[in-house]
Amino acid sequence: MENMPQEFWRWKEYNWHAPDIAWRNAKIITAGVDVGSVSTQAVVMVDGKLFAYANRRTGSSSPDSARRAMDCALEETDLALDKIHYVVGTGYGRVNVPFAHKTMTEIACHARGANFLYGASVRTVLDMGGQDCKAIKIDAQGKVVNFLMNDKCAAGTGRGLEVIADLLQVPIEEMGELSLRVEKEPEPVSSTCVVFAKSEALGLLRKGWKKNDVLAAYSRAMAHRVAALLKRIGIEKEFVITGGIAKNSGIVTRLEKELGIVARKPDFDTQIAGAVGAALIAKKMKDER
Amino acid sequence: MSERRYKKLKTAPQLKKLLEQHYLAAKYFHLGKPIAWVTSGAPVEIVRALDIFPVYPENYGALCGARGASAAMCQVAEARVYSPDLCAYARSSVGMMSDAKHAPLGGLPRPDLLITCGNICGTVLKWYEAAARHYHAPLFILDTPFIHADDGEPTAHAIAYVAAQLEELIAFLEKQTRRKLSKEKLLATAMLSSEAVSLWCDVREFCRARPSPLNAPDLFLNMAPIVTLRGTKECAQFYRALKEEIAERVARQVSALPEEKYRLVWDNIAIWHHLYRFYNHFVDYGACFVTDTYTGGWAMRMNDQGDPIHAFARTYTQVFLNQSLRVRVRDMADLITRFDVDGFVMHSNRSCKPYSVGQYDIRRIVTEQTGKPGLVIEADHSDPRSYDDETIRARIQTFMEGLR
Amino acid sequence: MITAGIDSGIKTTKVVILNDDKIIAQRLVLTGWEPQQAGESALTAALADARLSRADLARLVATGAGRQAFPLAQSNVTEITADARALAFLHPTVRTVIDVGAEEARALKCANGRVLDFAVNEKCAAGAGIFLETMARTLEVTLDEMSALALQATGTATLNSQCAVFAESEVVSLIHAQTPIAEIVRAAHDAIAGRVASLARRVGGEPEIALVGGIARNVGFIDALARELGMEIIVPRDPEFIGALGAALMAGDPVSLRGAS
Amino acid sequence: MKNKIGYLCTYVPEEIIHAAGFLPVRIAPSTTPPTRADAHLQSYTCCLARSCLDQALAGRLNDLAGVVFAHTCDTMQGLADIWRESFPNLFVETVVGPVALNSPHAQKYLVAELRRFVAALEQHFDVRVTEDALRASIRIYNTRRRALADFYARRAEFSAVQWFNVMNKALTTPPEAISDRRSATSNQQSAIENQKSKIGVVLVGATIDEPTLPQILDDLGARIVADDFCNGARYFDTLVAEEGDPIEAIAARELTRATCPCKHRALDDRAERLLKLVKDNRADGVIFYHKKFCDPHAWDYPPLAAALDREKIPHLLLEVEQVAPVGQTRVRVEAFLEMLSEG
Ligand SMILES: Nc1ncnc2c1ncn2[C@@H]1O[C@H](COP(=O)(O)OP(=O)(O)O)[C@@H](O)[C@H]1O
Ligand SMILES: Nc1ncnc2c1ncn2[C@@H]1O[C@H](COP(=O)(O)OP(=O)(O)O)[C@@H](O)[C@H]1O
Ligand code: SF4
Ligand code: SF4
Ligand code: SF4
Repeated sequence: MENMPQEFWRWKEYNWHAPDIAWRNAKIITAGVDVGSVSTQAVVMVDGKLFAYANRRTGSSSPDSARRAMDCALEETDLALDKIHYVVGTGYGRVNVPFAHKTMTEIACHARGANFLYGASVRTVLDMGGQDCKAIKIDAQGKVVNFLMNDKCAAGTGRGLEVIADLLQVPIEEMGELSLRVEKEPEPVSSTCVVFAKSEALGLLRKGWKKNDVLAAYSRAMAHRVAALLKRIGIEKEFVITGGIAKNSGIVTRLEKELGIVARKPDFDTQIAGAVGAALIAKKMKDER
Repeated sequence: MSERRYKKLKTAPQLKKLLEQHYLAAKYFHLGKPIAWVTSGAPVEIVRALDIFPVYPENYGALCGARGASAAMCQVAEARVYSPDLCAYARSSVGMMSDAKHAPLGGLPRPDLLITCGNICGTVLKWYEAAARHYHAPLFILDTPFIHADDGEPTAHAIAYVAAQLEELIAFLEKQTRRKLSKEKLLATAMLSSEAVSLWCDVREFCRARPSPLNAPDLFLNMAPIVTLRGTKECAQFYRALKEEIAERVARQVSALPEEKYRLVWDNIAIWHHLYRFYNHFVDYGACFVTDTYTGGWAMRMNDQGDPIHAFARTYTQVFLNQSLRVRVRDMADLITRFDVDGFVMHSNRSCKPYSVGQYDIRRIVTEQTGKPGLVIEADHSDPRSYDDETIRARIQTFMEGLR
Repeated sequence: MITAGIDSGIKTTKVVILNDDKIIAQRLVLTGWEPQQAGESALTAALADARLSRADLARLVATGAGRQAFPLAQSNVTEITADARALAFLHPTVRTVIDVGAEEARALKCANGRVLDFAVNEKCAAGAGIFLETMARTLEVTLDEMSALALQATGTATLNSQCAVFAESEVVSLIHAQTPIAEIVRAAHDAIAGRVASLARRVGGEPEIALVGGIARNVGFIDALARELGMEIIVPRDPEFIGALGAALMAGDPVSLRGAS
Repeated sequence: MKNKIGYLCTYVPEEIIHAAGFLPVRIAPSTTPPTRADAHLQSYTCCLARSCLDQALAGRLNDLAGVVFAHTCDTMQGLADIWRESFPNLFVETVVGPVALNSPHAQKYLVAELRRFVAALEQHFDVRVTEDALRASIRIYNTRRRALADFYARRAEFSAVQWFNVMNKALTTPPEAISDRRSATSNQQSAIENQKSKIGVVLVGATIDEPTLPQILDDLGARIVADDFCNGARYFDTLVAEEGDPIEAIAARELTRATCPCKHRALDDRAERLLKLVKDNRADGVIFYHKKFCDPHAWDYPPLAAALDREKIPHLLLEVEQVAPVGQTRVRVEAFLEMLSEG
């Protein structure tokens, strides 16, 4: 009775590496591991350049998740963990990264990562992750000037979206697109509570709504909550979004519309920003020592 | 918003005009009179007698709720780091102060003076402090100590304290307006105020008739002038007309509802943002709210013995929200017997803690005393974001199933 | 007279068929996304079990979250009213009924089949079946195993999050702290028992107390609730069918339906 | 006879209760989630109210001869009445002090209200509260306040958790037990090693009742350099005059001590005080530690935050229920400290 025929929330895990970087002559090799509540990323940088990374689901044990992600990142390279000079752990499980030399919060790491990935003109970073959303203001060096996090409610988080993906039986990767395919933008749902999502969605479907409309109504409600967070901190250009939900076009589009500001679109995986930041901070720490 | 499904009042256009004129005048035609923001429980007679033009942010809050503007206004405040858990009247008002783009009628006029009276809640102190900071307007706080006594009587020292502050208020207003308060004018205003209040009491009493000539939304809407125009000629005039109409309804046994099968009492502030939709769920069962604790809150008759300042002090300290749970139980039980009802519905109002904290106990005790069942519904008087029609309907259905 | 009750829950749909006051068939199916269809199929199956056809049905009453979705039902009542009616039939001495479904928990005070008072978990209390289901998923155990595990624990772990989703991550940190699984399970049961008990207290719950709804299959929960309330708890046979039974009983007694819509 | 009387807010005059022969103890919320209070209080009331009532309903406060409230916020006002209904035989009183502390009539009113409270105690317990007893109690409590202030002046030697323990123990033990700094910190060893790298923060809020935040601050190597809690520095910042009429003196203290947001003395006195705390103690930032659903503090947050912003003092808002969730709180605090140390 409990088994779903398919796990719709499951997004793909993968790894990547730069084919043409010779790490053997490098001055410094650093890594960042972001053990999030939902996903874990490991990023390896060689002299401050992206060398390899992996993106995996976080399991029930943080140390294992960290190890698995790192192994996965290094899998197709000939680099071994013991050749990495300095590792910084971040994310919810940051203190549980067994091979990390230091830890840093994901707030500092996303700030630094966004600064590196999008450039020094970024001033506002929105990290939409598995368990919370963070609105971060940063300076030209990628340092945190101010930040805000959402309240202790799972509504409007990545985990919440996964629950809804399962509920409506739509693959999470397609959720955003599907939610945009509506004739008319519906009213946002009255409560985005994940726990009560099913009764809410059932009620709507019973009223003759289509799945797309329900998705749209959810995405809109979520965008609304996140927009409130951003308005609270006061949004400044340039604005970028990191974290897994940045891949959900349904939420991003609605958020942009509500804020009247367009987020810079990345040409890389938004989920790795935190780990990239961690690897950069690792480099800085190593340099300073 | 859904339509009302029960009889319209002939005086409705008159009411509409009266209120429109009030807000228009506040905005454009106050003719150089200073504008004071006052709380619903402030001794407005003194303000009027000094030719100051009072406006009521709370009433305006209700208007914003009814017009569906509250949520947007609240969001402005929330973006300015006000917590979404604060009273939505106050929150929307704070939103309006910094940005009036969502505010109906272009927002309230800027206050020259602020007068807050704590007899309804602690929120109004903080709200008016925020206004004072924003507008740099002088703030007068009338501190009316809460009454925990079972008999609802304030202590002698509380009355003396309030009376002393009233004298201070007069001095403060005289200084601000550079006018002298005329005792005659104060008495005349108090008389007009008394008259309207007493007519309003009569209107409410008419609803003891079976079938009731009015349903709760009528009471809510028709209460507005008592709050905003108390002490004016127009106000008394309106209630005379209203009383006449209701008297006639009662004489001809005209019912507010198509068919009155159940009679209920309402507790707490109206659910402004879904006024008809919400109350229609009861109309579906033929259930009429024949009376309520909220609009009765302004049916206090002025205590006219002795010195008027003392009478004011006593009356304004004794308003129902400044009274203990025991007094609220007593009043509720009294309504239940006098209006011969089948049950009561309590709106647990997230916005309004003084009105809502204690409701569970009030409900239990009142049911024990009267045998009448009570339903608690959680919502908010003006922020629609915590209103969920589906759940609320299920609660109402269960309650009505039990009333048979 | 043949009557039927259909309880269209968030998670499961239940049908009970009565011949006068005798249960002659009952069926449970997953509600899925088409409550109406689920209801149809449960009803068809139950009728088949009883070797009856639609035409034999004198009356049908619906209850549950999807109660308004059945055109074939003559009327509908809420689960709370239906529970009271069923308990009066099964255990007339019961004064308080606690009904915990997938997403909603309710407590009601009753006498002679009438609801005297009731309370439902407010949005966000998350004190319902889904809370345990989420925990089960995180712990990678089945609901049945959960229930058994809870009884083995002795410990003192507590969960503080109200939100089911966040309680999940609390559970993860408890796992990291090497808290034995049984203890975590017990903490999860205690957490929702506490919330459910406060509902019962809100209606002034008096003995005897009955627990119904799907969660009453869970002995770990019954134990937690009994401990929290300090009272014995009656669990009727087939606790998840109580709502449907109540509806079926009300179908046979049209007077009781006055006022229902 | 039971000899303790519980109270819920520091505006309750401890000296009077003490002079009547009782030990006044602050009722503090516990860390167990409430299960009984929800039958009386809505989910949108603060956890302080809910947890305190819950403990009483669970029978954990049965050793109290009475419970005294002070008029502060709307929730407390309702709670006092609920308490009275739940325990009809208990002595439950509210001292309805003035809200407008700047009113020229507030002192006179408060004195009368305190005398009413004295009379209520005397009548209910059949005791006499003499002027001499009041004077003696005032002296004892002043001694304790001075001892705490003295401890405070040396708090750099102690960790945040120790600070928390000292303050919370003080308000539930007999006042005579704390007469100087040493007795205030008995069982607390000085334990500060790597002092120099520490970031200093000022904490602001209603009360602090469980040590998650202090523990996190210790773990992360931050220091509490000042606070603005009811059960922190606001408790001892003003003494009662030992001369003159004792009731008048007690009233005078209530009107002059650092204000809580339920009271009004001047429009911006809280902001001014906060800025002074930050500057005098050279704090790096401010952490607002607020209870969810606490209206008065939520109302004061925007103006206080604005005042800090104007001075470019970083601040962080934590909104907690009964127990601060360790993970979430830690990320916020850690990120905040990272921000302060980078800056
Ligand atoms: N390919 C994808 N398309 C859409 N959404 C995705 C995709 N991958 C991940 N997500 C969303 O991102 C969330 C995870 O975000 P992430 O930033 O990795 O969280 P955390 O770092 O807190 O673990 C998932 O819960 C899911 O909602
Ligand atoms: N065998 C079982 N053990 C423990 N819990 C169970 C079991 N079967 C069902 N449940 C619980 O019952 C809940 C469903 O209850 P049910 O009354 O059928 O819900 P609804 O009527 O809302 O659909 C599930 O969420 C689950 O937690
Ligand atoms: S808290 Fe209640 S009484 Fe006070 S302003 Fe808001 S609605 Fe009015
Ligand atoms: S249960 Fe729902 S509303 Fe409550 S905190 Fe969790 S997601 Fe939010
Ligand atoms: S002041 Fe705040 S914390 Fe204190 S009782 Fe009131 S609401 Fe609760």
